[in-house]
Amino acid sequence: MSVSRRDFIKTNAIAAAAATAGISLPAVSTAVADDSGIRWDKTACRFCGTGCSVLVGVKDGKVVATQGDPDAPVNRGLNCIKGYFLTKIMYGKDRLTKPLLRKKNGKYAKDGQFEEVSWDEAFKTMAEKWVAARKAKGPKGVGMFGSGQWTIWEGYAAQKLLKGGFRSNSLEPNARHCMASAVGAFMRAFGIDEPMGCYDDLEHADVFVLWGSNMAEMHPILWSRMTNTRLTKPGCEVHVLSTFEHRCFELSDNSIIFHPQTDLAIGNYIANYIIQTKAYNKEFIDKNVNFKKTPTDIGYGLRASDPREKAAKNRNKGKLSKISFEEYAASVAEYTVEKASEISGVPVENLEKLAKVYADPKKKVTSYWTMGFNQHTRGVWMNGLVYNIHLLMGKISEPGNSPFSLTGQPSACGTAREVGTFTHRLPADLVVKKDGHCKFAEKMWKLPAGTIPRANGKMDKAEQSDISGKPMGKTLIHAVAMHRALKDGKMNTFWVMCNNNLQAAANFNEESLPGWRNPDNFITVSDPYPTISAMGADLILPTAMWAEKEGAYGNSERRTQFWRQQVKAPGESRSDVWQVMEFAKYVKVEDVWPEDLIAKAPEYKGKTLYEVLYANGQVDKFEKIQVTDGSGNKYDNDESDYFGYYVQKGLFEEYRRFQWEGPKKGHEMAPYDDYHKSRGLRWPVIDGKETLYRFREGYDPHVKKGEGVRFYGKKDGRANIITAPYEPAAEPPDAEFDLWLSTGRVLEHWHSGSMTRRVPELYRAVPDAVVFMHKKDAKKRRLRNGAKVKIITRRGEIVSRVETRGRNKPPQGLVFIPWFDAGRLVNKLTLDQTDPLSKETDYKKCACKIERI
Amino acid sequence: MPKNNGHKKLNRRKFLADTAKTACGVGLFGLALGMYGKAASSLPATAIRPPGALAEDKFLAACTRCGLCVRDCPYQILKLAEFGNDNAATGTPFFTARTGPCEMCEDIPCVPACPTGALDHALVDITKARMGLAVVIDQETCIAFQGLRCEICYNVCPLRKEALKLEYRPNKRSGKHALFIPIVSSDACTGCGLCEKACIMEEAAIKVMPMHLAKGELGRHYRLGWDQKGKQGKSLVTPDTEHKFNLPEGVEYDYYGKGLIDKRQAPLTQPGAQVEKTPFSSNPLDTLNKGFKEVK
Amino acid sequence: MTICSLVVYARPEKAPVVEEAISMLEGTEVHAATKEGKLIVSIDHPDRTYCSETIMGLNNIDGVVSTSLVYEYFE
Amino acid sequence: MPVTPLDQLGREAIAKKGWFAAHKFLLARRVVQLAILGLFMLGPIAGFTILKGNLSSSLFLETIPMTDPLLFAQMLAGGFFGIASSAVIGAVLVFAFYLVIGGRVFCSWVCPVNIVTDTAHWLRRRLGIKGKTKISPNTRYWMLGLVLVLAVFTGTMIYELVNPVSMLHRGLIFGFGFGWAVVLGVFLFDLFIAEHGWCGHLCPMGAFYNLVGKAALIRVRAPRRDLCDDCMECYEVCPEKQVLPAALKGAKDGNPPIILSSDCTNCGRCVDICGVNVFEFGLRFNGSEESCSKAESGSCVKAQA
Repeated sequence: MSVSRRDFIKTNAIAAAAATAGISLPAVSTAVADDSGIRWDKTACRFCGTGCSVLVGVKDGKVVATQGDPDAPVNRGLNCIKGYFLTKIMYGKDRLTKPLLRKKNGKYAKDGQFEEVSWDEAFKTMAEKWVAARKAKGPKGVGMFGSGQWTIWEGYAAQKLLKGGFRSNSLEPNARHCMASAVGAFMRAFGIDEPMGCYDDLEHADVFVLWGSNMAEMHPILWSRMTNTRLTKPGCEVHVLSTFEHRCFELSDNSIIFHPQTDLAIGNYIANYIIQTKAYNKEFIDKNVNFKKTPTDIGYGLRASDPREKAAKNRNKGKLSKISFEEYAASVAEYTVEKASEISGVPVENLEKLAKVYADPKKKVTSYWTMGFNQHTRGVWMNGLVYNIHLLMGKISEPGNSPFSLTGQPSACGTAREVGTFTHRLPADLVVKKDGHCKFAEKMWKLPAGTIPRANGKMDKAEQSDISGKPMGKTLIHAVAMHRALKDGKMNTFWVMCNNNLQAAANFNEESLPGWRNPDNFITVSDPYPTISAMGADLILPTAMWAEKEGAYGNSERRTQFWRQQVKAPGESRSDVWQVMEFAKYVKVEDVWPEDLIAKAPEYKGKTLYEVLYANGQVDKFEKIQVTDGSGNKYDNDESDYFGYYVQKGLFEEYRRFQWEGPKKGHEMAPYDDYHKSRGLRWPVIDGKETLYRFREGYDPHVKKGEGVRFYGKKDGRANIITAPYEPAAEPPDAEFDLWLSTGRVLEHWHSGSMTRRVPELYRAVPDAVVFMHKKDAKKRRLRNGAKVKIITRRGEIVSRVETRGRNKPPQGLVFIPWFDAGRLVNKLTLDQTDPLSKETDYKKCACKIERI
Repeated sequence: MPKNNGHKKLNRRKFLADTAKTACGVGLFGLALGMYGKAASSLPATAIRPPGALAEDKFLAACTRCGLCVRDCPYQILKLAEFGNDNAATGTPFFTARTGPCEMCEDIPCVPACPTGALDHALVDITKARMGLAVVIDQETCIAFQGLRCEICYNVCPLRKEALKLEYRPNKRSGKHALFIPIVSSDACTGCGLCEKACIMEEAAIKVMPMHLAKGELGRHYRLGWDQKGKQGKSLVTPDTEHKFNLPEGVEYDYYGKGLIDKRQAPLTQPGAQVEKTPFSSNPLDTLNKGFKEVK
Repeated sequence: MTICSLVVYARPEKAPVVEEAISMLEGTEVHAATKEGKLIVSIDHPDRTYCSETIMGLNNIDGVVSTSLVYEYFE
Repeated sequence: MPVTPLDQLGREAIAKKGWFAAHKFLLARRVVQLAILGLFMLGPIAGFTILKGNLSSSLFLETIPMTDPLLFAQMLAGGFFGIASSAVIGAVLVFAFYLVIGGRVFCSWVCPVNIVTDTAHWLRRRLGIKGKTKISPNTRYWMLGLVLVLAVFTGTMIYELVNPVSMLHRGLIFGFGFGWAVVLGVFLFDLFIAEHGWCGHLCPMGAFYNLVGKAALIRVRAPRRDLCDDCMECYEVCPEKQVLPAALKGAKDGNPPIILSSDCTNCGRCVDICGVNVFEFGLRFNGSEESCSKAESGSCVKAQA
């Protein structure tokens, strides 16, 4: 008898005994994770703004495992389902590994097919187009569209390239579609960006109010914390407001479904209720608050030719004028509970229940919101209305009392907002509108004064000269306007990095696609995968993602988290910071600066933008080192290896000078190396100490002893309560287009799905975007669940299936479609309307109709 | 028996012997077939019958294996069991939840398609179908039990909140988070299998099982007291008499509820309000060069 | 040749000792042990009587509550 | 009797009538068999449905139901009485159809196994395989009884687990699994073990249709039996040889020139193969016979019976 047969019998014998005893043997159990030889290190999750810390396991140069970081205070070892699959996002079978250029007969051609090219050819072609466009069309002739998923230094390097190098303010992040309204309201109310509270509010509040936030799906781990508080804290309540029923309503003590846009009326009603019942905190108001009036009837951010814009009395206006408390009280007096109920369709009891918790001085209230507020043609106003309520009650800047805007992207705060990769911003809350801020930035960057284009093109009241030979003119251009400028041929080169804007931007058919495919334009897309944007590009640059580079993200609660490069990127993929800096080598100062400016800094003559911006003695200050962690494991740093110095540290430390030396206080971060050691630090970090609550004495080092509360973003230390009446939406349903269309996300997929749809499990779980609709609406159109339908708006149509029993339950008259699905582009339907103040797109409200196929 | 066509004169003895031989042969075949049939008719746990299927033994008597239900399934999830490949009785229709679950069409086209009623034509409301029962079969690996935010089974359940509920529990390990535990209710679960298909585990942690495998049964002698009282709307026996107690001043006794209530102390905060309530080509160039026509 | 497998139930606190004692015997191996004191044991020996005697003997080890034979093969 | 050598089988008929005429019923049967199969497969392949389901139960043009009456009988035997109307109507329709045109028409014109067993028989002849296990043709009635008795005892259509007829047909339309092995078994059985073993001796479906076709109207007749030149080719090709003598040679016993045995499958091979046109299709009642002269075949005069 052979040994193998004996073994076989024995194995069977053992397995039988084990099965009888209900024991699983290692030898017979189906799968056993092999943990030997795995190197573990910390990273931040690639997805939402929650900022969960994740441990990444690397073996043989590949990320083979992940786990929630048990030591991270945000998630304590937990992950949502997207975080669970982080390992797989980098290993989609169709990763791009070589630059691809549209070519015909060996030469670039707009209507060519993609062919592999070298990085050198890619950047040469690109530089030629960029320089030509910059010369011909002025500062708005070129544009770059970045991301709230950029690491901090990627955003910072791009900021320098565009504003300091190309002398163009045409830099926007996709956070424009996401957080701009929150930023606008922070600046208007407090003069400084980002929430005053932190996630500890989740344990300290008595009442949670969700305004236009489906936290249950979009911030899963925060929702888990909130649920725990709701379960375990006596008297805890959750109020949920939305235009349709979603997963959060399962935990709701007060479920409010209002007609789209009427949250404005509800917000004003609560303020009115507080004033009418004299519940407001008079002492707090007297000491800390100013009352302001905002212009009304401001339009919808559409093209100027649109009749709705022509009809607007104060199109795009937002200048505040001071009013008294009484005037403010009078302005909200019309919003009685009856009127609010009539406008919003919400029963009086629900409104009163909500108003009462805000007005109860004994209850600590935290308000959370995301896209329901921000993607709103009155987004800044609506954000402001919640601040009004909190300020009237003084329920702010202390544990449990927080108006808290949640971000959707991992570094919308850390990169887009803090580094300021918006057209109008500079790092650390500085703005290009202010000459002084620009001069400070120029000093920091060792650039001659007047390099950075001012918002109005004037420095010291004189026109800034330009390489185009024409005056600079107005230099600001926001995301939606960029697509319009591309379509109109006013912007000729566009670089989309770390996002999928062709899929994400509204009005695909009329604005985005015609703009991208306009034969005059040269579109570059940096992406790891062949996304919709890549399909619409002329040049595709393969990109290293997430753990393939050293990175840093800043989450919603001002927490900055770093990670080391864990693995090498596939093929010739390069990180965004490498791409930005390397591209700068292909452009000379003479290509983009006028002679008089070069004359101010003769040492830059003949230099490339790379030498001026990055090899400037600051960014290249830190020597390249072997990166190691606390246990001595070694890590790559491909950018340092390539450029010869510690690129990330150099960029970060230069950026940090804006926080410590700049004119605006309150954004201070810790030195670079500290972040590699910690699980993230919440800024301001002063003397090594983090800040949990801003503006309050004891918590915030910028508030002096005895001041109590000081909103130091404003010169007088007072926050603004700003009027904001109810105004209707831009495109309400009518007889033909009889349904509201709202778009959004689902738990399983993130944004445009370019990563999550490449995870087989997630794809299998939720393969397609469906139309969530009310049973009766479906019945009226003779549709049953699962029926194939056409969804039609004035701008386009898509095909999908009806879902009447889905997790989202819209009321009659509204349908909801998630936008993750590249197979059916919901943004063919949406209207490119924006908040006229924040320029943020409203994806939640337009009119559609649904037809059976 | 038909008469023999014939010229041949039958030898009676031979006839009897032949008949006996034939009978034995056929009998043996029958015995073998019966035994094979018994084994082959046991429905494996992974094969789920279409909606309205009669109980398995009845179903096997009634199903002609014609495949008309297969043809009328708009999602083409049904399959006729293949001899030797599928463990269900040869030729009978079934689906595999993990790969193709029942989409629960409102008009249940497969049921009227059945010519014999093996799929019971009385089933007109798909939510009343009982194809099987979803069971959260592995609570050790299901990541929801560890506190991870998955809940995909719950999200995709067509009868969410009825067939599949989430039970919220505090996460004692993290101290800050909650657990969202999926709980299947056999009152409402149709066994459609959408949860099993969607489960993101390598091997699904929630599985649809045939009802007889999935359900336990309470001892027939026992009733749940509160259940019975609820159904009756009152106590099954004579109501209790009124109770009176010797109590110090300021103390009350809520006999059926909270017990002793000492009003002399500062009132406690109300105890917490009770809890009520991959579609891509591997060559990226294919995607990039296909143009926008295919994007709907 | 005889191969058999059995589940041995030991007192949880004594399980480690029992495990060691069993593995000292000729031809026996312990393949798994649980916290509750369940041990999966195989005996592989040319002599059939030896196996049965060993099984009987296991019951005499201090801490063993019971043994149950699950599988036996001999030729 | 001398067996016509294979290479000469049908030679006379071909010579006299041409190849097509000498194979017309064979071709017609193959066309019908494949067309039925094709119609069933059309739906899933072309997305255009004429016939849906399979031989067990089907739906013609989305309206007319058909159900195999033997399955229907098994359902009742298995104790399932709540049969839906379409199966009842379908079974009656099919039953009535075969009642008129001849039960075993199913076997030779519809059943897909017929192609398999015909092929086996053709090969057997071609290879000269002699293996002849003697099985009584009556065994099929035992089988039929067994099928129904088993259904009674097990309460299920147990025979359907192994029925090669439904397995082959279903397999071709819906997917085989290892069902082909069962069909192969039938093929090999017919090839090596018993001539016409399955269809002519064992198949309970054949037995059932045999009973159904007892009084069928359509029959093969031998009106020109006088012309028979005893070439024996019809015997060679007939799958149920026992049906021939009475009609062909039974004049002396007073048998009408009509094949009345319900074993006859109405396959028409005898009509095809006969060089002197003895056979033709007709009705069972009309017993007319033609008096023919052997010398001038084809010049027959109808005579009153």
